[in-house]
Amino acid sequence: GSQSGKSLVVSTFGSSTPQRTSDIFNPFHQKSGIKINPQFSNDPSRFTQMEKNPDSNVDVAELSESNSVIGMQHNVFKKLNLSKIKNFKELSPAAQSVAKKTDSVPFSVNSIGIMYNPKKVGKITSFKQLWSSKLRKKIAIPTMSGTEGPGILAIAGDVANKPIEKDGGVGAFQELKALKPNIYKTYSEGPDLVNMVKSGQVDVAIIGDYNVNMLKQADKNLQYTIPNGTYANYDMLSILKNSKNEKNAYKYINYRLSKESQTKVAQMNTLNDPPVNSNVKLSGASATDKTYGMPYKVSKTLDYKFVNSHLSSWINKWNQIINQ
Amino acid sequence: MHSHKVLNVIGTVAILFLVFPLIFIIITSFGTGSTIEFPIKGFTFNWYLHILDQPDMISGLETSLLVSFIASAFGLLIGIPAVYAMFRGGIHHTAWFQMLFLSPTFLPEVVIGFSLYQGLIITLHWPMMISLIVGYFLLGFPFVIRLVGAGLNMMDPHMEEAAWISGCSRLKGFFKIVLPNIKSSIAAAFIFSFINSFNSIPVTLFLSGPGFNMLPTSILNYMQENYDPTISAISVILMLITTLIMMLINHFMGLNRLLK
Amino acid sequence: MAEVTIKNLELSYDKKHDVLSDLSMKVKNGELVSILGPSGCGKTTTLRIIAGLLKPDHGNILVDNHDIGRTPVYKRDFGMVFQSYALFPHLTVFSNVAFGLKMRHLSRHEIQNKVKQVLEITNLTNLAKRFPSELSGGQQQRVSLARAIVVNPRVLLMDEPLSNLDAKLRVEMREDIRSIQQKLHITTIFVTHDQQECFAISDHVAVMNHGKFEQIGTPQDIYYHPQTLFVAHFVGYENFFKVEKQIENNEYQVNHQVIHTDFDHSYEPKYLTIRPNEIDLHQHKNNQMNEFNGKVVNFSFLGGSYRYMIQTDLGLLQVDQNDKDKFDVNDSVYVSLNSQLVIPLLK
Amino acid sequence: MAEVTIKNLELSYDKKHDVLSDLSMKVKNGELVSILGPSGCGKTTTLRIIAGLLKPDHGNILVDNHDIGRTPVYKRDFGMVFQSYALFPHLTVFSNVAFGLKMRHLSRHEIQNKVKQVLEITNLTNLAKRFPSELSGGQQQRVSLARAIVVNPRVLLMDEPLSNLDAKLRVEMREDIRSIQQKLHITTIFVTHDQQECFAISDHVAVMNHGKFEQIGTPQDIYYHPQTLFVAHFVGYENFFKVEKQIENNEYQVNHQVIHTDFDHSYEPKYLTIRPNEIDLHQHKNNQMNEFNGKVVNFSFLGGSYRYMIQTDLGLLQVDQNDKDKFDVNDSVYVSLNSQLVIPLLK
Amino acid sequence: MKKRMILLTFPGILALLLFVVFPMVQIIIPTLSGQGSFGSLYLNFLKDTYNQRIILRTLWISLLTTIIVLIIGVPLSLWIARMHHRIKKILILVILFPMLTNQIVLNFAWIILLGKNGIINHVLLSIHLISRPLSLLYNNTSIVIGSVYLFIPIMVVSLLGSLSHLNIEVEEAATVLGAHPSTTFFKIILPQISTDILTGVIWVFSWTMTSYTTPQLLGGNDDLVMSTLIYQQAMTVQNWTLASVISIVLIIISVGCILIIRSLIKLLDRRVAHA
Ligand SMILES: Nc1ncnc2c1ncn2[C@@H]1O[C@H](COP(=O)(O)OP(=O)(O)OP(=O)(O)O)[C@@H](O)[C@H]1O
Ligand SMILES: Nc1ncnc2c1ncn2[C@@H]1O[C@H](COP(=O)(O)OP(=O)(O)OP(=O)(O)O)[C@@H](O)[C@H]1O
Ligand SMILES: [Mg+2]
Ligand SMILES: [Mg+2]
Repeated sequence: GSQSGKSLVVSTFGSSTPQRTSDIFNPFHQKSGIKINPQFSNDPSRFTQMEKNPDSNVDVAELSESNSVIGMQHNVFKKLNLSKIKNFKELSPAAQSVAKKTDSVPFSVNSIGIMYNPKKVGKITSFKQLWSSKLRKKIAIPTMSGTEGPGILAIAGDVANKPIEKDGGVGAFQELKALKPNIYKTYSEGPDLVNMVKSGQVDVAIIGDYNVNMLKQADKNLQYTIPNGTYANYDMLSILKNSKNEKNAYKYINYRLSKESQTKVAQMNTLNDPPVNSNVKLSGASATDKTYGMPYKVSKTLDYKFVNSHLSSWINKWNQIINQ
Repeated sequence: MHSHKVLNVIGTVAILFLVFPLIFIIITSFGTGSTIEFPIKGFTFNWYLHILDQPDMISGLETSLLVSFIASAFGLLIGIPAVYAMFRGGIHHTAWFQMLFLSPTFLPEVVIGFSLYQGLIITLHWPMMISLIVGYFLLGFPFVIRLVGAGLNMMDPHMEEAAWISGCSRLKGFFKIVLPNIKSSIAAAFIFSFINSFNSIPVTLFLSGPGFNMLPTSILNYMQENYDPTISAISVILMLITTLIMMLINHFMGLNRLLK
Repeated sequence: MAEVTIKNLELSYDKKHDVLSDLSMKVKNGELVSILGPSGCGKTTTLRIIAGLLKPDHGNILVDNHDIGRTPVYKRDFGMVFQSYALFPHLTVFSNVAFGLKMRHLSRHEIQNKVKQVLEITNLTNLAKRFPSELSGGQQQRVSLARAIVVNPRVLLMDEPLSNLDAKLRVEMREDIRSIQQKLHITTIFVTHDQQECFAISDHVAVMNHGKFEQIGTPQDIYYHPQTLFVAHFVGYENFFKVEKQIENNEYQVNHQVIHTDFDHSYEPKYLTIRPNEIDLHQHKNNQMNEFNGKVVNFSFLGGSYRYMIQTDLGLLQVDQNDKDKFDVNDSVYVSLNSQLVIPLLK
Repeated sequence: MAEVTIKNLELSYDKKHDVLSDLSMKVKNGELVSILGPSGCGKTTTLRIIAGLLKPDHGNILVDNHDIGRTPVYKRDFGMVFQSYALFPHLTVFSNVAFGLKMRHLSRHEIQNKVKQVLEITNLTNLAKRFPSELSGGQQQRVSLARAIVVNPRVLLMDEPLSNLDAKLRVEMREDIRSIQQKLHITTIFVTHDQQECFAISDHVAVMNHGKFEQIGTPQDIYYHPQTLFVAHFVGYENFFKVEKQIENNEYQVNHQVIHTDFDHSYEPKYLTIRPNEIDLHQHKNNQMNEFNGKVVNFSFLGGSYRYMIQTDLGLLQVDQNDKDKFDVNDSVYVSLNSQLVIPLLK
Repeated sequence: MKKRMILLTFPGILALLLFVVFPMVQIIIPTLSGQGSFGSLYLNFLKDTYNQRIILRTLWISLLTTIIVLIIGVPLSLWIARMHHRIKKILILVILFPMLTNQIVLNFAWIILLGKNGIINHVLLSIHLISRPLSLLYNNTSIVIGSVYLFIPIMVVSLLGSLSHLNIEVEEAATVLGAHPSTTFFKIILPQISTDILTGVIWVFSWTMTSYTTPQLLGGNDDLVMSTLIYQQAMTVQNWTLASVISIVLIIISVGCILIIRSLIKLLDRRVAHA
């Protein structure tokens, strides 16, 4: 790890790197005197590096919930001492409970919503509507191997009234099979989806919050809705097992969870990250189209231990049913 | 006289096919829409300026150029002597050597990235940057073997013999006679190993860490939440850089001899 | 400036058929020796072995009695003209020629002078700035020659250096080669298939056939006293008579006819032979020795002389005559063989 | 089987220096015409233009009075022997030769037979399965020759097809070429720098110099009646006398001496010339016409004859003598020029 | 001499032993003994009919791509090789551009071009060559188009050098002997560059087999190929053992195919040589 007392290695997502630097790392540096040495890259490759290489000099990792849970199971992180996190009590109850079950603490949340063109398909308010025969070949959904994959399966299970926790996803896949005629394509990259929407090949897309802006810029007619019963999916902070910079790491985590920072990065013009700190108050454009407020309150959580133990077989099944 | 109608048709169509998407990219880089679109509605240079607001794309460009350059040079340094020995050294079983030297071609880039991460970084504790150079080296090495090998094969062996008889040692003869006659193959090998490593995403994903950015991953990162003409603009910048490199090569060794 | 000895060379490219077998020869200090032989007999191969470019399966190359088998090519200080020229395509004519001098670290000034001088001899002065690809075949060959002689090597090896030149230039060049070689006293081995060239230029000639030397001797030896059918044929004898038996000391039976000769009868010739231009052709019987009746089958102009094919009791004879239009096809003629000019062949 | 006319050909490689300028010639049906000329004079260039491989800047090629400028090369049904052989490196000797026949869609059986026959003529039967890289220079040349003649083309173009062969084989091959050419009546253009070869084989000879034909005529014409200094030199005349003035009808002043001649005095010669072998050399004054005193400067063996350099009042003369060891350096001698053999040159 | 020459190959051999063989052995070892008996992972993977279909699809796409690249690339290289210097310079540059352009960007360009409302369909419709838009996107066709585009430059590169070095007189000899230019092309030019074609084929084939971006972006739901499968296993499920298994299978298959192609070409070559 970074030996100097005045710096910290943070491994984080590769999106919006200028904003991460200017709106998180720089203010933190000003406040604490600790310089952040960032690694920007995609979630899986960073996690692979951390998992396989205990000597990687990363101190703090910002990862998706799924990988954070695998990290815990594979003993990649230190157990967090929640008492060292002053802001922990300000977090939403759901976030707190996730933190207690894992070695990580949530700092942001996303959920699954529906982007659609009301002029072409009318208003959509529930997931159930996606199964309507009117939407034949009109829907794009993310692949199972993406962040939203498990959530979509869970939603399908809910629609079929066969929650995946009960039957391991059997009923959910039945329901997905029924959805298949409506699926134009599964996508893995946001721009891919933008192209489909722009060229009018799909009118409805199941997406994660973070793609909302990109799509709305592509087509002004689009509307976004986060129906009831959506699933939340946290982004989490963890301290790596071999970090020798624990003190600075906690300072960073505290800063990241602070009302001040959470408010800042939740703004539309920066990272647009939905906050998990309950004290954060958003208004205007920054408050809409994201897992904040009502949508967050009604969202459900997935048990990623359960999800991860099934993920491999689910992907297989998905490949065989949807990618067929 | 040496070309023929059929050849002209195929050649022209193929070149159009190759140019088509490029023109498309160039045009979209000037579009005013906030996503890449075609045809464009207005004309602007803003997306080029926008690149300047992406510090890690710029630092990524610098590091990528540097690392690819070092890796390609390293490939030439190791590859040229090996090729010379294989084609001019009277060594037996050159087929086996070739098989080994060309083996990186058969490895999926993800596997190269991952296996080097395991082998060099985890097991041997090599620094990330060195491992990345190694990864890029593997992506370019087969080009050196093939292109320089082809260049050597095309050279009249009597020429080198004539140099020896003129009092030139094998080493000197290599530099004075062989090298000038294969320099275009060397230039070609360099360009292609450079390009192939410069563009590699999977290898870069595994072998980059805190402290440095590489251009391909920066672009990939950017595209996760943005789909605006900035990425067309950066592609156009890369084309301009290529043109610049080719002009330099043209200046120093004559492009018409390149690939000749 | 060096004596070259080749000893018992053997070589085969495919480990089955010998290309060279047991080849030996000595070239004295400052001598010019030609290797003369038909296409494919192994001349180039021999030269490459001497140069050190090819390892023989067997045998040695000695220079001044030192075996140079282990001396690297570039330390031998030899010069070589390649049959395929082997010019450096990336260098101009001037730089091609200057190359060897640069390797010997001569001053710029010296290089300039020497190259200029050689380019003049080889008629290349105007082409100094061209690249090899812009030269005609013969011009390329001259560059190759200039490149080899300019360094004044210990031993000069030339592989048909004049084959692509016209007669006039060839004569000029061969005289230049000869005079340079003699002035500088360079031991030279010269491969050629041109008999006249070889005779005009050489101290000794080695006639090669199927990877063996058939005869080594002075040009006069080879020309006037070929010892084998092969050599005789090669140097221009065309009429061969298989000896059926020796009748008397100087009389031999050939095709049921008798030929009188003048040579030392202790020889035991297998064949007798005589040159086409040494046979006398006349219209009427002269009652000379060795006179035979015949009929003109055919004739052709050779430039300066005509060659007649005459059917006689001895067989089909080839006879050269300087006179124009003397005889016509189907004319009946007489040929007579000067007994002094009939020579014996041992095999 | 076709008449070839070339008309006013002009070409320059660099748009500055003309390589060919205003070249014209007619080759009759079934004739063999040689182009004879020094290295770099443009022989190969001319042949390539005729074959259609090079577009002239100007001028036409007619076959049987049809301009073939727009006929693609492969439809011309020509045969060509390249100076550099240009063998197909990936094909065996057999397949190289068979190539043209395959293009003409002959049956396997016919191809087998024809190729076999030609390989025999060219002495290549044993090498049929080899690849070009495994052949000696001369062997490659023969393959190239075989490949061109096997198809029995309308017009056969040969670029120094025999230059890499030994004298014996060269004579054999040229006779084979000649007999095939005559038997099949193939119009042939033959490029060579070998005078004798050219005379032995040709119906007509075109002597080329600097991209122009200096003289076109039968071999005898060229040999006995060269019209220019260049042609004379090229066909073996070595002694040239610049005419200072015409004294009487048949007497010309040369170097303050007088030379008597026999030719038609309506000529206005610039030079007089005589061959080295047509000068008589003797020890004592004979009081003949055109007799001059001189001193032996130097001599060399040419194979069959010796060449003496004699310093006389006319200048340095070259004289060939058949006898061995007759004169030595510095001997005082007399030369006499047979007035019948002195010929006039127009430029 | 030979002994000292072989020393020159040592840095290369050392580098590849250290950078290819050693890391590969490291990732192969866990795949051999993974749960169950020796090699069971491989058997399980290969037994699955779904995986078999993926393998076949991957092979089919690679083969098709290689053939098309060959058909376009060889004449294109010849065309460029025979161009005048100045034009040749520009053409080489044009060939290099696609290689230096970011693959993702390129593929998005193709997505837009090939889409239902894309330029290609637009043009085809407007000249009435088709009456309904072709579905060019998100299927094997688009993967092949994208791959062909990427790999034509590679093929050209591997051929251009040798083609520029060919002795023109050899072709002229064939032409004079009556060979139509196409015959000259097939019987004289191609055989002389057969080894370079082989290299080009090896490159294109193995790179299509292993390339990830193009099939990922241009392929549809039912167009999973082996490399996307590897990516899925490695990056999402973090199942590196299975990813390694698939990779090894992929490598063995591509090497196997290359060997087959190689011997086919050799066979063909011999027939040409002795015909
Ligand atoms: N690389 C080779 N592989 C196999 N055989 C060869 C090779 N090189 C030459 N030969 C054969 O060896 C013999 C001698 O070849 P060499 O080149 O020495 O002949 P040469 O006397 O120089 O003939 P030429 O006058 O035609 O040049 C020839 O029969 C030739 O076919
Ligand atoms: N590609 C070229 N570029 C420039 N000059 C050339 C080129 N090819 C030939 N030449 C020049 O054109 C002239 C004629 O060349 P050509 O090859 O026709 O000569 P040639 O009579 O065949 O000579 P040789 O007997 O030496 O083969 C020569 O002076 C040569 O230097
Ligand atoms: Mg030879
Ligand atoms: Mg020529």
